[in-house]
Amino acid sequence: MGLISLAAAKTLASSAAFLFITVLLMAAAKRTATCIALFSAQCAIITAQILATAYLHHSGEGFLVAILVFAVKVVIIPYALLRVVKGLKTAGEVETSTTPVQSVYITAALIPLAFVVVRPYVRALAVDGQLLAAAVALVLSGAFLMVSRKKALMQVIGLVVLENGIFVAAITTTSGMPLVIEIGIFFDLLIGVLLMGVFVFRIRDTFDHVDVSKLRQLRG
Amino acid sequence: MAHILFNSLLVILLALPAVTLLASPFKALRHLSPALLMIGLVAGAVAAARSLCHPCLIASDLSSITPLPFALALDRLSAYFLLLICVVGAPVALFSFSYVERHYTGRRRDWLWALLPLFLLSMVVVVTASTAFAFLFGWELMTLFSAGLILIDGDDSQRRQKLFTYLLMMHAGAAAVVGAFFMFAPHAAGLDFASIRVAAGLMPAGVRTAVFLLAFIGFGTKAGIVPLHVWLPKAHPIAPSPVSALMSGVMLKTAIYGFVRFGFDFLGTGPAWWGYLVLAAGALSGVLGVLYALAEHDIKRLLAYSSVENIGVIYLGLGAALVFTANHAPGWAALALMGALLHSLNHALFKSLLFLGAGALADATHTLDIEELGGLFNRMRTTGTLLLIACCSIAGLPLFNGFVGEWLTFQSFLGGATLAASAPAIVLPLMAGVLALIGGLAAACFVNLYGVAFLGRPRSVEAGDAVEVPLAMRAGMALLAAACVVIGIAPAIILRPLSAIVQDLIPGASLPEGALSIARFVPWLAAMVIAIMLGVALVRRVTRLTATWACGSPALNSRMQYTSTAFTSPIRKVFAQAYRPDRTLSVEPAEQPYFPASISYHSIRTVHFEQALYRPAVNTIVAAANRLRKLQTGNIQVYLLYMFLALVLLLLFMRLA
Amino acid sequence: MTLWIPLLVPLLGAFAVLACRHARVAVRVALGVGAIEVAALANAVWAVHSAGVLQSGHYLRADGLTAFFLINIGLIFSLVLAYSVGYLRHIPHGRFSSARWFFALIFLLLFTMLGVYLSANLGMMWIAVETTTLVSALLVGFYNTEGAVEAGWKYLILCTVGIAFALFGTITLYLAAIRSGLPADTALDWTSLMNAAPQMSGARELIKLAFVFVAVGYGTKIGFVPMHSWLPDAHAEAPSPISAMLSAVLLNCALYALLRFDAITSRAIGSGFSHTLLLALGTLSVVVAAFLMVVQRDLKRLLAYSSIEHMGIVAIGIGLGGPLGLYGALLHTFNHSLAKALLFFTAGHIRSKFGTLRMDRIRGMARSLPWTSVALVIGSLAVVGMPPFGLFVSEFVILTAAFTQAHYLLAIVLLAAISVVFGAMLQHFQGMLCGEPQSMGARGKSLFADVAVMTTCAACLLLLGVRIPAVFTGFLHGAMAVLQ
Amino acid sequence: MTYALDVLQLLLLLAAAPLVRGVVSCLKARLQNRHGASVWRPYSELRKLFSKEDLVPPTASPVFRLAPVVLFAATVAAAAFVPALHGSALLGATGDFILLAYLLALGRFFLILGATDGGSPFGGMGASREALVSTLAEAPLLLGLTAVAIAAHTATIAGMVRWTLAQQFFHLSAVHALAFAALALVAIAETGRVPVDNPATHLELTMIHEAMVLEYSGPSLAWIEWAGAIKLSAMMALLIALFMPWGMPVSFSVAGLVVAPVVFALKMAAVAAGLALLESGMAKLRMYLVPDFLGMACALSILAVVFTAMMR
Repeated sequence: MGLISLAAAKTLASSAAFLFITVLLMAAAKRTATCIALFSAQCAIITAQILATAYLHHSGEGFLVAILVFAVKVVIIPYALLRVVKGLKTAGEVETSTTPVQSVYITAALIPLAFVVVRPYVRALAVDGQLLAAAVALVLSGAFLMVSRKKALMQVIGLVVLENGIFVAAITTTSGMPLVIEIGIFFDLLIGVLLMGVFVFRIRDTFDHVDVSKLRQLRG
Repeated sequence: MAHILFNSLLVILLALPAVTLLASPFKALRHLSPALLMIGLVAGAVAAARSLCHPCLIASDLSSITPLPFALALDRLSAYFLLLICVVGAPVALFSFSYVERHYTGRRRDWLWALLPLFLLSMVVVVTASTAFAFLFGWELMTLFSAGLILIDGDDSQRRQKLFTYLLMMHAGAAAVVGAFFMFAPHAAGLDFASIRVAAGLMPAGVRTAVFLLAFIGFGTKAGIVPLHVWLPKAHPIAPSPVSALMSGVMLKTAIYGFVRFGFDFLGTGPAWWGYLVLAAGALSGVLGVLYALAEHDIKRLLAYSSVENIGVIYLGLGAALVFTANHAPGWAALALMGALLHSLNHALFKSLLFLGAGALADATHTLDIEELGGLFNRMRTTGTLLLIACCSIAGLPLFNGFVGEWLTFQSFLGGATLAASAPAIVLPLMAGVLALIGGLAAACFVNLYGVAFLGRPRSVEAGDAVEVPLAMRAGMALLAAACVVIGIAPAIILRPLSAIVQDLIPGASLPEGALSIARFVPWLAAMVIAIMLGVALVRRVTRLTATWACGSPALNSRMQYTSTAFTSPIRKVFAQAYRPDRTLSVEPAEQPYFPASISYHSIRTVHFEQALYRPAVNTIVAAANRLRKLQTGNIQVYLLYMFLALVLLLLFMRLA
Repeated sequence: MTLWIPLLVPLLGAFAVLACRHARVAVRVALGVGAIEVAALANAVWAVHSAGVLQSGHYLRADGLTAFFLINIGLIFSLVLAYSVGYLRHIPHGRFSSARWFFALIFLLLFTMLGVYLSANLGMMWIAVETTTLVSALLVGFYNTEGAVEAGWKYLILCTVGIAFALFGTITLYLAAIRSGLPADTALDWTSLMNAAPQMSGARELIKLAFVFVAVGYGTKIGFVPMHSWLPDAHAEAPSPISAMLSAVLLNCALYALLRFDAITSRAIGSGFSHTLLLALGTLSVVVAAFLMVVQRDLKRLLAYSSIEHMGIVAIGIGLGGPLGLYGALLHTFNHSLAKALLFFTAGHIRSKFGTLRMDRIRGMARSLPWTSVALVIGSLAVVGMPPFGLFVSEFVILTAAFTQAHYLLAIVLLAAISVVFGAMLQHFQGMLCGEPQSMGARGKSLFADVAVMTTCAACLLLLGVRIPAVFTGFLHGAMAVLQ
Repeated sequence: MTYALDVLQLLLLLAAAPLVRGVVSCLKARLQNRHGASVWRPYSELRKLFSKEDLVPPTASPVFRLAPVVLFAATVAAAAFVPALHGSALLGATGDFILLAYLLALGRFFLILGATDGGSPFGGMGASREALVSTLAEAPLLLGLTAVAIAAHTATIAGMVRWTLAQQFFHLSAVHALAFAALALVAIAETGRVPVDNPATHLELTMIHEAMVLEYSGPSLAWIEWAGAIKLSAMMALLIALFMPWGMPVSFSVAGLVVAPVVFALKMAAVAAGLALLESGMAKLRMYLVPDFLGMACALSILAVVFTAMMR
C-alpha cells in the first residue's frame, strides 16, 4: 500500500506544476481544437488530484466524485466542444485581441501574482500553497482568456477553465463538498456548456460569424 | 362641531370624483357636483371659522388604516389657512358653474369636475396635516392634480414643455421639503408634528440651520421666490382660469403655510441671518416680480408675475418676524407675522378675483392680450366694477384689503428702530422704502392693466362687441370683491383671530400698543371719504356728451390711445437693468440706411434666470449621462473587464477595511 | 410534502405542455397547470404562515422570508401567465419560438426559481440560481432576432461568470464553517450555519472574503452597477411577459440569495462590513442608473435601468439595516415588482400597436391606446415614487431609516437621484402620451385578460400605497424576524 | 372742543388753498417783472368753472366722472391729517403718515384712470408720465417720513409734531435737514411744480399733470383744480408742521388761538416765496432727468433713515 500512498503524495505535489504548464500552453494556443485538448488534459490532472486526496483521506465519496469529474470534464465536455468546432466549419484558429506573445507574457505574469495573493491564506489555512496558487492562476488565466479572445467558443473555454480553478481551490482547501452538491455543480456545468454550444450555433446562423467583439448592436 | 363639519368637507371632496363620473351621462345631474362642491367648501369655511376660536387638536386620525401615521388636525394656523382655501374655493366653484359649461364639454368637463375637488382636497390635507406622511402625501398630490387640470386644456408640445418645467421644479422642491422633514428623524420619536416640535428643541444649531435652509428652498420653490420662480409664469397661465385662480391664490399659500410651520412653529428662534436671507429674497422677488409684470401684455402672465411680487411682500413680513424673534422682540415679531399672514389671505382673495376676471374677459373677448382690449367697462359693467375693486386692492390703496396687510408690515418695519442692535435698526426701516417702491410699481402695473383693458376705446372687434358674462360668474367674482372691501373697511373682523394665531406661534408675544389702531381708525376714515364723495357728487352739474377736441384732426380713433407697452415704457426705461432685453433692429437694404425698403424691430425679454441658472444645470446632467452612456460599449469583453475590476476593487477594499 | 408539490408541479407542467401538439391545447394545459401551481403555492404559504418553519427532508425548507417571496412570485407568475395568453399572437415562428416552448420554458423558469426559494442548503441554492440563468437565457433569446441572440449570449456568459464567483464565495463560507468545527455534511445548511454563526467569528477574514465573492456573484444577477451591463440588453430584447418575469421576480430571487448570505455574515462577524459594501453598491447603482435613464431612447431599456435603480434602493435599505431599513427594503421589492410588471405589460401593448419601442417615434398614445396609457401613467407614477402608490411608502421608510442613522449625504444623494429619475421619466413619457397620433388605424382593441391583469396590478399598487392589509404586514414581520 | 377746532382748521386749509396758489403765482410774476394776476384769481376761476357745463367724451365710462370725485375726497382726507393751527389735526391724532401717503396714492390712482378713460393721446401720455413720477416718489416720501417717525418714536403725525415742538430749534440734528430736503423734493414732484412738471403750460412736451386733466371741463375740472391746490397747501403745511412747528400753541389757550393763525400765515407766505423763487430760478427738467431728481431725494431719505437709526 505504501507505493500507492507514495504515488498519491507525488501526484499531489506535481499536479500544481502540470496545471501551470497547461495554463501557459493554452495562452499560446492558436487553434481552438488544441485549447480543447489542453483543457481535457487539465481536467485529467484534476481527476488525478481528486483520486490522490480521496485515497489519502480514505473517503469513498472522493472516488465517486473522481469518476464523475473524469466522465463529465475529461470526456463529455471536450467531445461536445469538438463537435461544435467541427459543426462551425469556419476557420478554427483563435482570433485574439492580443498577440500570442503578449498573452503568454501576461499569463506568465499572472502566476507569480497568484502566489502573492495566496500567501496569507496558505499560512492561515495550513494548506498546500502550490495547489492553491495553481487554482488562483487557473481562475486568473480563465478570466484573461475570456477578456482577450474574440471567438465565442474561446470564451466558453475560458469560462470552463475559470470553473476548473474554482473547483481546484475547493478540493485543496475543503477536501470535497457533500456529494449531492458536487453532482449538482457538474450537472449544471454540463448543461451550461451545452447551452453555450447551442448559442454559438445560433450566433453563426444569425450573424454568419462567431466573432464576439463584433456583437455590438445593443449599446447605451 | 367643527370636527364633524371638517370631516364632512373631506368626505364630500373625496366622493365628488366618483359622483361626477357616475352622474356624467345624466343631463339633469349636470349641476350636482358643482353644487356639492359649494356645500362642502361652505361647511369647511364654517369649520375653520369655529376652530379659529377654539382649536380642536385631532380632527381626523386615519393612522390605524394607512401604512404610516396619517392624521389631520385643526390648530389655529391650520384653521386660518383652511378658511383661506374654503373662502376662495367657494366663489371659484360658483364661477366655474357656468365657466366650465361654456368652455368644456363631454369627457373634458367630467375630468375637470373630477380633478378640481381632488386638487382642493390635497390642499386641505396639506394645511391640516399633523404628521409628515400626511403632509408629503398631500404635497405631492397637489402638484399631480394641478398638472392633470392643466392638461385638460390641451397637450400640444409647447404647453407640455412648460408643464415639464413645472413638474420637475415642484418635484425638486418636494425633495428639499422631504429632506427638511427627515432631518428631524434622528432626534424625534416619530415624524408627527408634536414629536417634531419636541425634537426641534434638542437639535444642535448646525442641524437646525440645515433644516431651515432646506425648508426655505423647498417651500421657496413652491411659493415662487425669485431665483426659484421660473415655473410660475409658465404654469399658471396655461391652466383653465378657475384652476389658475386656485393655483395662484391658494396653492402658493400652502407653501407660505409650510414655511411658517417650519420657521416659527418647529424651529422657533434662530440666528438673525435667517431673517435677513428671507428679507433679501422677499425684496428681490417683490421688485423683480412687479417689474416683469409691467412688461407683460398677456393678462395671465402679468398676474402670475404679480403673484411673485406679492409672495415677495409676504416674505418681507416673514423675514422681519424672524429678525425680531432673533433679537428677542416677540411683540414686534407677532405684528410682522400678522402682516404676512393677513397679506396671504388678502392676496388669495384679490388674485383669485383677478384670475377669474381674466377668465371672464377671455370668455367675452376670446383673447387675453390687453393690447387688443379696451372700452370694456361700458360693455361689461359688473365685471368692470369688480375688477376695479380688485385692482385697487392689489395696488394696496386704503379702504381696500391690500392696504391693511401692507400697513401692518410697515408698522413692523418702524418697530425695527426700537431694537437695541444697530443692524436691524437700519435694515428694517430701509425695507419700508423697498415695500413702498414695490407698492408704487404695483399701483402703476395695475392702473396700466385696468386703464388699457377696461377704459378708453375698444382696440379690436372682439373687444367692441364684448358681452357681459353670465350671472354665476359675476356672482362668484362679486363674493370675492365683497370680501376684499369688507376686510379693507372693517379689518377688525380678521385682525382679532389673527392676533390669537400669532400669540400661539410666537410664545410670550404681546402686540405693541398702537399695533391694531388701524382696526378702529379705518372705518372712520372710510366714512369721511365716502361722505365727501357723496357731497361732491350731489353738487348739481349739467353734463353734455360731446366729442373732445382732437387738435383739428377729423376724429380720435382707438390707435391714438396709449397701449400697455407705451404706458409702461418710461418705467421700463428707468428700470432697464432688470430687463436687459435683446433687441434686434434689421433695416433692408443695409447699405442705404436712410432709404430703407423695410425695417423690422424685435425685442425678446431674455429670462436670464433660466439661462444663467437652470440651463447650465440641465446641460451638465445630460452631458454626464452621455458620458456614462459611452461606458455601455456593447462589447462583452469590456463588460467582463468591468466585473473583474469590480471584484479586484472590492477585494482591495476588504483588505483595507 | 406541502413543499414538494409547488416545486414539482411546474416541472411536470413543462413536460405536459411540451407533449401537446396544438398551440391552443398547450395554452389550455398551461393555464390549468398554472392554476394548480398557484393553489399549491398559496397552500404552502398558508402552511408556513401558521407553522412558522416547514422542513421536509434534507433539502427543502421554507420560513417567513421564503413565504414573503413566494407570495411575490405567485402573484407575478399568475399575472404573467394570464398576460402571455393574449401575447402569443406576436411570437414569430422559428427554432424554440413556438407557444409550446414558450410556456414550457416559463414553467421551467418557475421551477428553478422555486428551487432557489425552497432550498435549505446554500449549495443547492447556488445550483438553482445557476439553472435559473440557463433557462432564462433561452427565454431571453426566444425571438431569435439578431438583438435577442446577442442579448442572450451576453446574459449567459456574464451571469455564468458571476455565478462562478458566487460558487467560490459559497465554498469559502463552507471552508470557514468546517474550520470552526461544523460537521461536513451539514456545513452548508442554512439553519445550522445560522446557529453556529457566533462560533464562526474566528474565521473573520474568510467570511469577509466569502461575502465579497457572493456580493459580486449574486450582485451580477441582481444587476448592481458595475456588473449590470447585461440587464438592459436582456430585458429589452426578451418578450414583454418574460422581461416582466425577469425584472419583477428573477432580480428578487438573486436578492433573496444575497439576503440569506447577509443574515449569516452579519450574525457571524457583525453587519459592519457587509452593510457598508451593500450601501456602496446600492448608491452607485441608483446614481448611475438615474443618469443613464436621462439619455435612453428605447422604452424597455429605460424600464431595465429603472429596475437597476430600484434594486439599488433596496440594497441601500438592506445596507441601512435595523427594523426600518429592512421593512422598507422588503416592502420595496414587492412594490417594485408590481409596478415593473405593469410597465412591461404596457410596453408589450405599445410594441404590438406601434411596432416600435423607440420613445421618440411613439406619439399620441393617449388617443390611440386609452387603457394602456392609463396603465402607463399609473405605472410610471408608481415607479417614480408618487404618493398614492406603494413605492412612495417604502421610499419614505427607507429615507427615514437613512436620516435616523444620520447618513445625511447618502439621503441627499438618493433624493437627488430620485428627482433626476422623475425628470427623465416625465420627459420621455410626456412625449409619448400626448400629441397627435400618426395614422395608426383603428384604436388597439385590448383583450379582457390584459385589462384585467393591468387593473389588478394597479389595484394592488394603490392598495399597498393607501392601506397595507394586516395579513400582508404579518408576512412582512415574519420575514423580518428571520433576518433579525 | 378740540374736534371743533380741528374741523375749523380743516375748513380753513380748504378755503385758503386757492389763495396759496394765487400768492405763489403772483410772487412769481413779480419776480419776473410782470404785474401778474391778482392773488384772488383762483377763486374767480373756480366760480367760473362751477357754472360751466361738464363736457364728457361719448366713449368715456362712468370712471371718467368718478375720478375727480375720488381725487377730491382723497385729497381732503389727506389734508385732514395735517396740523396747521395747533399740534393735532382731525385725523392726525391716530392716523399715521402711511395712511397719508397712500391716500394721496388713491387720489392719483383714480386721476390716472380718468385720464386714460378720456381716450386721447394726451391723457395716456400724462398718465404714463405721472405713473413714473409717482412710482419713483413713493419710496423717498415714505422713507423721509420714516426717518422723522423713528426720531419721534411714533408713527402718528400729531405725535411727531408734539415731539418736534418739545425740541429746541438749535438742538435739531442735521438728520432733520436731510429729511426736510428729501420731503421738499418729493413735495415738488408730488404737486407737479416746476423742476418736475410745469403747472402753467399746455406744451405737450413738458406737461404731466395738465395732460391728464386736458379732457376735463366745468365742475369736474374745478374739483380737480381745487384738489390740486389743497394738495399743494397740505404738503406745505406738512413740511411746516414737521420741521418748523414753533408758534403752534402746545396747550389750548385763547391767546394761542389768536397768535397761531398769524404765525401760520407768515410761515406759509415764507414757503410760498421760497417756492416762487425756486420756480423762477430753475427751468423744467427733461423727462428722463426726473428719475435722477427723485433719485437724489431717495438718497437723502435713505441717509436720513440711516443716521436717525444710528443716533438713537
